[in-house]
Formats: sequence, structure tokens, C-alpha cells
Amino acid sequence: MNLQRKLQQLLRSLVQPLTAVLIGLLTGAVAISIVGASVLETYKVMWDGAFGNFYFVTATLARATPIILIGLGLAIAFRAGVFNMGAEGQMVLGAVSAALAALYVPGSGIIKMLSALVAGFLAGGLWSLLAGWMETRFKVQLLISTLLLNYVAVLFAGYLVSSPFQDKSGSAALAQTHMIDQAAWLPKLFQGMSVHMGFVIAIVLAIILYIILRFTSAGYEVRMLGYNPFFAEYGGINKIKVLLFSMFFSGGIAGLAGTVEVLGSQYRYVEGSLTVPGYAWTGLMAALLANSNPLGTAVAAIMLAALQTGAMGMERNTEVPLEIASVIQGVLILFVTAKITMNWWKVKKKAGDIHGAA
Amino acid sequence: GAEESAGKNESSTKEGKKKIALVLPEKIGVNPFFQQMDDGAKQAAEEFGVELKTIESTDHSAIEENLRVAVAEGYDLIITSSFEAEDALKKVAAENPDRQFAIIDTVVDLPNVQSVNFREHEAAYLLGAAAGLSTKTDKVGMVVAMDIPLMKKWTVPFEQGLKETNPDAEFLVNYVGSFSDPAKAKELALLQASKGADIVAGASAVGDLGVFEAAKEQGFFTLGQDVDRTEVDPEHIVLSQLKGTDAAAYETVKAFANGDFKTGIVEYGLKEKGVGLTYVTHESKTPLNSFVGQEAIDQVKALHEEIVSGKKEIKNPLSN
Amino acid sequence: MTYRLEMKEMTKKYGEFLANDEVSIQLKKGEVLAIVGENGAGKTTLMRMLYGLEQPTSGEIKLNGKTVKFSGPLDAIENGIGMVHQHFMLFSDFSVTENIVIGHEPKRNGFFDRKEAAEKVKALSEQYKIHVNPLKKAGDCSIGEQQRIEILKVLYQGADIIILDEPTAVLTPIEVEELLKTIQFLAEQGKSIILITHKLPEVMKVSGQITVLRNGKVTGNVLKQNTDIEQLATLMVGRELQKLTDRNQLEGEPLLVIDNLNIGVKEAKPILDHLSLTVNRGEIVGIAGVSGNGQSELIQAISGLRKIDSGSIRLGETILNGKSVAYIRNAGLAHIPEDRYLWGAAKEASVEETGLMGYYRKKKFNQSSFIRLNGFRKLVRGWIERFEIKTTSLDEKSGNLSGGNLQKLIVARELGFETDFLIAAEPTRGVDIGAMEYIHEAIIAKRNNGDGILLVSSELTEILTLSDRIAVMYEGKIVDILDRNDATEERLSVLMAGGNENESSTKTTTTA
Amino acid sequence: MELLDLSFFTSAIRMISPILLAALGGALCARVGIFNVGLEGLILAGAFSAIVGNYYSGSVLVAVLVGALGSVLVSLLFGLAAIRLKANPIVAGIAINFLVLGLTTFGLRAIFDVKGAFYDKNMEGLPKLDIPVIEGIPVVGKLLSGHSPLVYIAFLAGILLYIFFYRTVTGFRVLAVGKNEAAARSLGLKVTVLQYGAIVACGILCGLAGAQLSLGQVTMFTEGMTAGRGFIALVAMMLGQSHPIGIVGSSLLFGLMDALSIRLQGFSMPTQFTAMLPYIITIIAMFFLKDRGADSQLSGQQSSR
Ligand SMILES: Nc1ncnc2c1ncn2[C@@H]1O[C@H](COP(=O)(O)OP(=O)(O)OP(=O)(O)O)[C@@H](O)[C@H]1O
Ligand SMILES: Nc1ncnc2c1ncn2[C@@H]1O[C@H](COP(=O)(O)OP(=O)(O)OP(=O)(O)O)[C@@H](O)[C@H]1O
Ligand SMILES: [Mg+2]
Ligand SMILES: [Mg+2]
Repeated sequence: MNLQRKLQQLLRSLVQPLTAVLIGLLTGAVAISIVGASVLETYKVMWDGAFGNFYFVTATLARATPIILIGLGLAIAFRAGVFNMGAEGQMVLGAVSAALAALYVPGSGIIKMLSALVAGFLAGGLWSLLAGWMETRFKVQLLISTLLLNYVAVLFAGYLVSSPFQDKSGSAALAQTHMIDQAAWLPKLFQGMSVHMGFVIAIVLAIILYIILRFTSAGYEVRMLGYNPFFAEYGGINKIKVLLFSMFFSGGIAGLAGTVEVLGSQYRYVEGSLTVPGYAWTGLMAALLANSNPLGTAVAAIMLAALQTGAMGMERNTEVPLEIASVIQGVLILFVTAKITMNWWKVKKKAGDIHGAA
Repeated sequence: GAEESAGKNESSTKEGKKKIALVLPEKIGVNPFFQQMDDGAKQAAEEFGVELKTIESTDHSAIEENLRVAVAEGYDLIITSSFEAEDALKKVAAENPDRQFAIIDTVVDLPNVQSVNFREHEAAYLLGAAAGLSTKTDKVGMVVAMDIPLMKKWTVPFEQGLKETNPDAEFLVNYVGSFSDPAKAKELALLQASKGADIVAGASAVGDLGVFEAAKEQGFFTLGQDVDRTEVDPEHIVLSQLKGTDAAAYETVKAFANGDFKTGIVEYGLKEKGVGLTYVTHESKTPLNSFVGQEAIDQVKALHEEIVSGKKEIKNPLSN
Repeated sequence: MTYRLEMKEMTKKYGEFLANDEVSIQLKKGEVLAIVGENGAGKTTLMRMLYGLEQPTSGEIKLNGKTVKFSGPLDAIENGIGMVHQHFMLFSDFSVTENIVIGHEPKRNGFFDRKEAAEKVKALSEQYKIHVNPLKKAGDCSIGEQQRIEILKVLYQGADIIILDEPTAVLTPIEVEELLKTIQFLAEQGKSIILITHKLPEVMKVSGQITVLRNGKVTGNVLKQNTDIEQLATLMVGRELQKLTDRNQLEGEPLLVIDNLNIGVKEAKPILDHLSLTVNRGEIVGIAGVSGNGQSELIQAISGLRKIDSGSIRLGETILNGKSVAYIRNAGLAHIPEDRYLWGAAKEASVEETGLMGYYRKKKFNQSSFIRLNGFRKLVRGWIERFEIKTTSLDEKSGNLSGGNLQKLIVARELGFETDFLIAAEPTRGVDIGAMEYIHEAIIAKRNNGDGILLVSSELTEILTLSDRIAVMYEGKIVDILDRNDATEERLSVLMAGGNENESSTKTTTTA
Repeated sequence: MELLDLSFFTSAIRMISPILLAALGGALCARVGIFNVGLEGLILAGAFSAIVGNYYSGSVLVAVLVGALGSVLVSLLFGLAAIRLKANPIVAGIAINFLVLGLTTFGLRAIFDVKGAFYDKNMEGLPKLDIPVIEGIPVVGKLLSGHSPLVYIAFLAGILLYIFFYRTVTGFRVLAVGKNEAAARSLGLKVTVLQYGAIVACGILCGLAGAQLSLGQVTMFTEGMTAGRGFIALVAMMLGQSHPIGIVGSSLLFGLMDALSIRLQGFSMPTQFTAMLPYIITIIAMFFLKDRGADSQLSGQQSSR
């Protein structure tokens, strides 16, 4: 009986997102008809671009990798009750630090790779910690400070790769680091396909985070802090410590998102390559769509990535303009949280009202 | 790799037509020369009866993806462009040695790749020289999209030309911080004009439209990029630096259609008329603005001759 | 004659759950109707229907003989119904005046005429002898004053029927006195009043008619003169209340020793001023005092939630001052907090998670950082059984529990630590008499077990029933400590007011 | 002085007006409890519709109205999702940004058949207003006169919004909704109507911001021409704590720092560092905010569900 109720609940919770998908597709259909293409064919092409065969599935997963990681990082912060908007800066700093570590740390490929992972995590984590520290120490609102720190981080990374660490070999036209040693690359999962070890890292991390949040005392402390910081404090949870740790891991995982992109797919840090695709925003959406559940975040991230790879397929194979994909995506996301996560902001706001610190 | 799994219509010769893919590293719209490239390729495709598909990439990591899928989908020639695609092409071309590729505007040194290299620094030098000869206030400005290495190809030789023809001239540079912010570009142009610059060159992609508008409003003079912009507003846009991306794309498609496609480096400099400057290397539909004057043009023409004849070499600021 | 208000056979279903089952009430002009009943009996639900906040599943509401239907509070307000909510609905950043006139603001040339508004409020406040300071910020007002704002707001809106949902739960005894006087005065002026409360003495003082609810049904409808507290209690709980267990005589050694504690020495008025206090084993020490005299800060200082300036706090041999909350709890302190929603629970957390606070650190429930949920669930189920906590499941959000049931959960959790020392702050606030009995019983049992308890309550009866010794706090100092047998309500009241009988202090500040 | 001449300030005033307008719009939403991260999209919608209006009507006034209308429509869509369907406002706001970017790019192609930018030299931009008396005053005249009407409207909007919030009844109620929605509902205030009102007003303000961008600053529309101004507006709104005057202040601060960062480009520091200036100064400014924006609520309300 209990199972049946849970099943019913699950089905009911699916109605809303499915409706959203429907609305999104309908809007897209209108736009596609406007440009005079066949609606069904276009959608078929989009589907193929995302999941058409094994190759495209792997391409979708490759694209999902940084989005999952960013979403996971943000989910931690959201769980702890802080609105980290700084994933972009944390990711970029992570990426550039990872690239530099992989280039300049002496040793074998494995050592380079490991130190790059550590450096990427640390850079993102510390940058995020800065915002957390300003919040706990000086009550500088994290929501704003993280947003602002993004600009600073992106500009700083841009400086690093256009001046001191720029790859001046070759055409030297791009602001980018040298290419890292092949020995330090994260291996591809399948020969000739773009999905790489980073995806495995992301999925494992999602599972670990799920377990930590759900079953461990650390996870409990984070959740309670997010629900009600006063209750947490009263119960003996070190509010500041948990908040700072959450921010550190939140940013660290965002940094890892940049790191695996560098180590697994681009093999160097290229200015703009992480900011232009809007990974940070997409990751933010993934976390919010899944209500900060790590496993849900991973699923949502893959769906969002599929929308993008599907759009690329559409671009390659039809004359339908690329923007339509962005319209479909916009409409779909606009409606997809309708009612499901309706309480998020309100809850946050109340929490903010009582104490302002988190 | 990708072919086995993704390949759907391997039979490229089904209709007997050759299939060419033009994989652009960005969406068309921000940088005009991608539009030009697309136009040139399309024109050639039509004229020489080949099938052409233009694929715009949404972001950096989409480039490699699109190249791979283009390979898998059996295009006979895959053309791409610019530095952004360099890494991706190196990987994909190396993995597919039996397929032919071309890259416009940068060099990828692989046996199955044709590289079309523009020496736009030569044209930028001429533009700077012309500015140096024309300025009355001895102050010349340039509004640049972003402070990134790529843009040095415009700023450095321009300044060199400016200073060589007019040692007293002061060169003002400001960066917009974006390729698509005409409003800020315009403010920067106004700022440079307020500092006394009577020429402000645009090098800010879409932002150039803002620079032109500022020139029109404040009555100073400005210089365009890539195509002959003097037609837009001959009174204020007095010169344009030219870059034959359309020609490059056209020639590449044409060569492939006619079966005389060769890999290796194809140079497009002043000598090859692949880059240039209005009135100096190319005719313009609009008459020369008297602010520049024929005398200056003649002097620049002389410099042009020196470069073409190899007497003078302009250093590419990006190579070391 | 026709009644001013009749609610006939009102039924409200939440899904399958019957919150109100054919409840009927009547009310005449100038009458005070008390509605009493356990937590979750359906009192608030009935009032929410009357105020248009909920739509009845069936039933009829008549005003002056005419059937009415309210689609929202606006309808109710326009029909002369006003409600003072259990939890105040005030805008803390707005002035008292603004809070009162909102919704019916006086205008001049289309602009909000705050001057006229203040004058109107002043006039109203004089007319009904309800004193407020119109220009003060609502957030700076004491709880009692906030309540007066709420009542004035309702009067300003022109209400003839005024609903007061548990208005006295958060008031000090003096404020309660004032409120009851106000209620009587309003009734004399022809207003009809519905009063919901758990405090039967108050009911007996002001109401004419009393309706008792249990499990959504009316179990009694009596006139005041025909009933007494015992009968009401029986109607409410469905059984007779027990006498509290006898306390055995214990001579325990000192357990909690506070020496010369100071907080806020740099402020104009120190919050805690050279405070010393000892709680022995096997003893309940009650702290009496008008709220805002440092009780909250004292509790927070002991439990590690607030920094102290100087002094020392010892629990047995362990020094507590300067230590973290976790350390202090570990040393043997449990703590029933004064505000259950602010400190004691997280509304979004489940019943299980709320119960888990503190236990997750214990070896028994923690295996190398993993929480052993199965064992813990058994424990919580035990609490639920022992304290008769009404909840659908352990996964229910604690915010969905009625206040009384949440309080029982918190009490069970804190008692479950089996510590030597317990702080019980307002342990029965807003809780029905049945539940109050349980909680009082549990506290006595803990004392008889030889543990020490510091009881803080604004309820003098509670202090007098439970405490072995009573310390009176005034302006951050302990002004006197009385033995259980020497203490009377009158003596305490005098001491609480600073020792001067004529100076009835209303000086209070908002907690937290 | 070379660094801070007059054009420095005039330019700053021009540059911040779209940001100011949008931030005021965002503040209206924030005041009714809706955090609007879709400002970027709303401005872009305004900029695009203004150009469409201008192109078809040839009248600047109509263009500005169409700009406002376009933005209002998008804003209502946001309101529908966030209020009616109770979608997470942040997700809805991000969606709006994506959606409008796609729609305007698509619109460029569908309506004007161009990619990237639409520019027509026959198109009239917003006129520059010379203010009679002030114009004559030496320094002030140059500073304050000769801007587009929307620049004045931006600053005026700040003052009007201040009057609205703190002097009018409706404004008072709007504030009430944001402070305590439950209480406002219990009083029978038309919370939803007020929220939609704020959303529409925010649309109008963002539409004006867009029109100022595409018809005031320049006379053209280019893809993504907002270039992050919506997010800066968001920051200005938060830094100004949704208080109209605070927002004018924080916008000015940001605008001046941005202008200063441009001036510093000429010096030997790398431009990345000069470009950081406005952001770092803004962060530093937050250290000095007294009331950091968290509205405290009465203890009684915290315990209410
Ligand atoms: N929105 C709701 N959804 C489901 N059930 C509800 C809802 N509101 C109330 N109930 C149910 O109705 C019952 C009666 O609630 P009500 O608020 O009327 O109790 P009460 O008598 O006011 O209790 P208390 O003394 O604690 O204030 C509750 O026990 C609860 O189970
Ligand atoms: N969504 C819901 N689901 C289940 N029960 C609900 C819900 N909403 C409210 N209730 C019930 O409403 C009842 C009363 O709500 P109310 O706000 O009056 O509680 P409480 O009485 O605040 O506590 P107290 O007055 O003792 O402090 C509770 O018993 C609660 O269980
Ligand atoms: Mg109740
Ligand atoms: Mg209650």
C-alpha cells in the first residue's frame, strides 16, 4: 500500500515537468513552422542529436559532465541554505589552476593529473570560501558577493592566460595556456568518443554526495543548517564551520567542473571556453530543478545537456535556425519548476529574515 | 571512432555531387567575416555545383563535436576557420588522415589540411600609416573589442604604421570588453574624440557600429574593418581595412569542386591581394574623402609597393 | 432574538481528515464566547472558516440572521469580523499606526496621510482604552503591545465580532490581566468576542458561554455559571486530570553553579548583572520574571548560544563558559528552548530529523559518521507512544505538527538525553492542558530521579506548581530567591516588578 | 585633470541609465517578494521591440512604447510562471534570459532578415534634450543637459518610485506585501494583483532601459547587446537594498567606477585589472552597508507557518 502511494506520488510529480516539456515543444513547433520546416522531422533530428545512437549519447554525457559537477556544487550550498551564485568564477579559477598545475608541476603524468585535480578543487573551493568568509565574518551578502566575484575571477583568469602563461607558440592568437602533456589527460571512456573520465567522477561524486547528505552526520548538519540555522546552532552544530565547509566544497566541486573540462576535453585552459557555453547557469538550473538532490541534479543536468546537443544536431542537419532551440529550452525551463519547487525562494527568504547570516 | 557509430549517409556520392561542410567556430552575427566566409562558400557551391552545408557552433566545445560529426556524416571536404578551431581540427584531422580539411585564417600543419593564412597585419600597417598621414590633431584612437592576444594583429601594426608616418601622433586604445556591445564602443569612441582624436578606428566587431555612429554624431572620422565600410557613411567612414575571407572560402570550394584542391599553406597577404585597404589596393564605390586626400593615399601606395616587393617586412605581432 | 453570529453544522475535511465535524456556535451582541479544546481539536480551523481563510466543506454561517459566504478575509472584514491571529500578523518595520490602518489608509490628494492616520489611531486607542504609541516601530514593541496593535487594527477595521486565537499564550501575567480587562470592556461596548485559549482560569474570568471541542466535534456547550475548571478539563481531554506525582525530599549537592555572570556590561543597562545562582541535584529552580529581564540571555549563556563578558558557569566539575554548544550538551545539559519554532525545530525537517538533533552524534546512533537510522527510529516511536504525539508518520514535516505536539516532541527529545541537568524554558507554552500534564509529570519525574532542572516560565502557576526554589529576575539581576513554601503569586508579582508594588511594569522587549 | 574631465561624468550618466531603470524595475519585483534574475532578458526584449517599433512606425515615441510593451509581455510571462504557476522565480528568470536571447535573434532573422545586428541609417534615435536654463550654466550644463529623455526619466523614476513607496497608499501596500506576505493576505490586501502590478511596472522600466540602449545610446539592435547589464542592474538593486534612492546611489557608484576603469586603461596596468575595479569597489562598498538588507520579522511571525 505504501509502495502504491509512493508510486502515485511519483506519477503525480511527473505531470508537471511533462506538461512543461509539452508546452516547450509546442512553442518550438510554432517557431519551426514559422520558418517552414517540418516539425516532427526537426524534433526527430533533435532527438537523434542527443540520443540517436551510442556516439551521440556519449556526446551528450560529455557535455553534461561540467553541468553535473556545477549542479552538485551548488546543491551543497543550497542545502546549507546559502545561495551561491558564483559557480562561474569558481569553475574558471579551478580550470586555470588545474591547467597550470598540469603544466608546471614536475613529475609523471599521473602526478600532474592528480595535482591538477587537487589544484582545481582547491582554487574553486578557496574562491568560494572567500565569499563564505565575508558572509560569516562581515555579513557581506553572499548572493551579491559571489555574483561579483565571478567577474573578478574571469578577468583574472583572462589576465593569466593572455600575459604570463599564454601559449605563444603557433598562431598565439587565443588567450590560452600551453597544451598539457598527454600523459596527464583524463582518459576517454570509449575510443574516439568525447565522453571522458570526468563523467565517471561526476557520477561517483553525485552518489557520494547523495549518501553523505542523506545518511551521515555531516550531511545532517548541512541540511539542518539550511532548514533553520537557529535550530542547528541550538543543537550544537557549529554554524560557521558547517557553512564554510559547505561553501568550500561547493566551490571546490565547481572548480572540479572546470578541471575535468581542461583535463578531459580541452587539454588546456582557453579563455571563454567555459563561460560562453553558460555551464554555470545551466548547472544552477539543474540543481534548482532537482531541488538540490544530488542524484536528481545529475539527471537534470543530462537532460539539459541533451537539449543542447539536440540543438547542435538540429543545426547540423536542418535549416532551422539555432535560436529555436534556445527558445524551446527557455519555454521548457520556464514552466518546468512550476509548482514543484515552489517553496524554495520563500523558504530561503524566511531563513534570511531571521538571521541574515546564511 | 565516430564514423562507424554516427555515420548515417556515408554514400556521399549518391547524387554524384561533392559534399562540403563549412563548420564555423561561432554563430554568424558577431564577427562579420564569418558571414562573408559563408557567402563566399555558398556562391562557389552554387557556381560549381557542389553541395554545401554551413554548421554554426554554439560554443567552443561544440566545434570539435561538429567536426567529428561532419566527418562521420561523410562530407568530402570540411572547411573550418580561425584559431578557435585549431585544437579541434588538429585532433580530428589527425584521426582521419583519409579525409580532407581546410582551415581559413590560421595554420594547421597536417598533411590532409589546407591552411589559408591571412597576413592582415600588413593591411593593418597600411591603415595605420594612412591614419598617420591624415590626422590633423596628431591623435588617433582605436576602439578594440577585448584585450586579448588576437587583437594585437590589429593594434600593433596599426600603431607601427601610424608612428612611422607621423612620429608626433599619439595612439589611444580602449577596450570594450565584449564583441557585442555597440553602446559601450560608442562611448569609448566619444571619449577618444573628446581627448582630441580626429580619427577613431573600429576594431570591436559588432561594436564598430557604435563607433561609426559616434563619428557621425560628433563629426570625427573613423575606419572600418574586413569589408568596405565606407559605403555606410562615406562622410565619416573614410577607409576600410579589407580581408578576403569570402574570396578564401570561394577559392577553396572552387578548387575542390574542380579537383585541384591542394593541402598545405595558402597565403593571403597584400601581395596576393587577400588583404588590403580601400583606395590603395582595392577600388571603392565611394569617392575618396578629402580628409584623407589623394596625396596620403599615394604615400600609402608606396609603402604597399615596398611590402609587396619584399623590401619592407611587417612583423606579425603574434609570432615570435 | 437573532444571534449576531451563528455557525451551523460547520464541517471541514482535509482529505479524509475531519478537522471540524458539524460544529455549531452562536454568539450575541456584547457576549464573550470561549472555545477550548486540545491541540489540534479544530478551534483554529473553525475560526479560519469564519474569517474566510478556509472554505467549509459544508455548513452555514449567519450574520444577524442572514446567511453569508466569505470568499476571503476581505469579505469577512467587510462584514464586521476581525481576527487576531495566534501568530501576529504584523509588519515589524512599519510603525504602529501603519500597522493599524493598513488596508483602510486615510488619504489626502491620493497620498497616504500618515498624520491623520496617527490621529485616528490615537483617538481609537483612547476610545477603547487600549494604550499604544502610534509612532513606534512595531518591531520595537513588546509582545503585549503588539497584541494591542492587533486588537486596535481589528477595531479600526470596524469589527463587531472579534476573534482572538490564543491571545494569552505569549503574554506576561500583567499583560494577561490587561488583556482580559480590555476584552470585558469591549464586550461592554457591544462587541462580540470569540476567545480561544488553553487557560481555563481565564475562560472562567471573562467568558459567558463556553464551547468545548474535541477531535473536531463539540463535546460541550456550557454557560460559565454552570461549570467549573475540572468539568471543562474533563470535557476537553476526555478523562479526568491526575494530580501531579508527589515529590520526594532530596538533598542534592550543587550541580549548576553560576558565579558572578555578566553580559552586556558596555551597554547603558547591562543584560545580566553580577548574576549568581545554584541549582542542586534533585531540585527544580524556577525563574520568575517579566520577560525581557535577562532570562533568555541567561539560558543562552548557560547553553553556549551567547558569549558572556565575565563570570563562570560550572556544571558539576565541568566549566561551561566559553565552550561550544556541543561541548556543553556533551557535558550533561539538555535544553527545552523557549521558542520552539525558532530554536527547537526546523519546520521543513521531518519529525525524525527534528528528533535526531543531538542524537546523531551519539555513539549509539553513529557508526563512523553514518547515522544508524533504524535504531533511532525505534527510539522516536517510543517517544511518540509515551507522549501521545499526534503525527501521521516519522516523515511528516515538523511544521505540520500542531504546536502542542511539536512541543511534546521537543520535550521528549531533550528528556531522552537523560542528562543530569535540564533547562526547561516555557515548556508548556501554547500547549493544551492534557499535554501540559504530561510535560509537568515528566519534569517532576526527572527531578525525583535526582537531576537538576532550571525552569523558566512566564506562567506563575507553572512556576509555583513545579519549583522547589524560585529565583526572581529583574533587570538582569536575581533580586530574591524564595522557597517553594514561602512563595505566593502576590509576593512574586511584587518582586518581579522590581520590588515596588505600585510600579506595574510593562517594560518588556521582544524575545529573540 | 586628465583622469576625471567633464565627459567622464556625462558618459557615466549615459551609461548607467539603462542599468538604473532596470534595477528600479527589479526592486519593484523584489519588494513584492519576487527575486527577478530575468532583468537581462527583459532589457533585451525592450531593446529589440523598440527597434521594431521604430522601424515600422518611424516615430521614436511609438518605438519607446513598443519597447515597453515588448518587455511587459515577456515580464507577464515571467509573472505567469512565478506567481500563477508558482515556479521557482530564479529558474523562471534564467529561462527568460535564454528565451529572449533566442527570440530576439530569431526575430532579427524573421523580421529584418539579418544576422547579428540590425542597423538602418534612416532610423532616428532618441532626441537629445537641451534643458533651457541649465544648458547655459558652464559645467553643470554640459553635465546635465543634452541627454536623451530616457536618461532624465531614469533618474526621475528613482524619485517617483521613492514617492510611490513612501508616500502613496498603493506603494505602502506593495512594501507590506514584500515584508510579510502572509500578513498582507490575512488583511485581505490583493497580493496577487499587487504582484502583477509590480511585474508589469518592472516590464515597463526594463523596456525603457532597453529603448535607451537601442535608441538612446546607439540606434541599432545587435544580438545580446545588453552585454550583462541586467546582472549589473541586479547587483545595483541588491546593493541599494531595493530602496530607490539606494539604487540611484549604487548605480552611480558602479557607473563612475566603470567609467574610471575605462580611463585607467591608458595606464600601464593590464586591462583585466582595471576592468575588475567596479566589481571590487562594489564588494568593498558592501562592507560598509549598515543594514544589510535582511528584514527582521517579529518573533511571533517566525513561528507562524
Ligand atoms: N491545511 C491542513 N491540511 C491538513 N490538515 C489540517 C490542515 N489544517 C488543519 N488540519 C488538521 O486539522 C486539525 C485541527 O487543526 P486546528 O488548527 O483547528 O487545531 P487547533 O484546535 O487550533 O489546535 P491548537 O490548540 O494547537 O491551536 C489538526 O489536527 C490537523 O490535523
Ligand atoms: N499541511 C498540513 N498538513 C497537516 N496538518 C496541517 C497542515 N497545516 C496545518 N496543519 C495542522 O493544523 C493544526 C493547527 O495549526 P496551528 O497553526 O493552529 O498550530 P499551532 O496550534 O500553531 O500550535 P500552538 O498554538 O500550540 O502553538 C496543526 O495540528 C497542524 O497539524
Ligand atoms: Mg490553533
Ligand atoms: Mg495552537
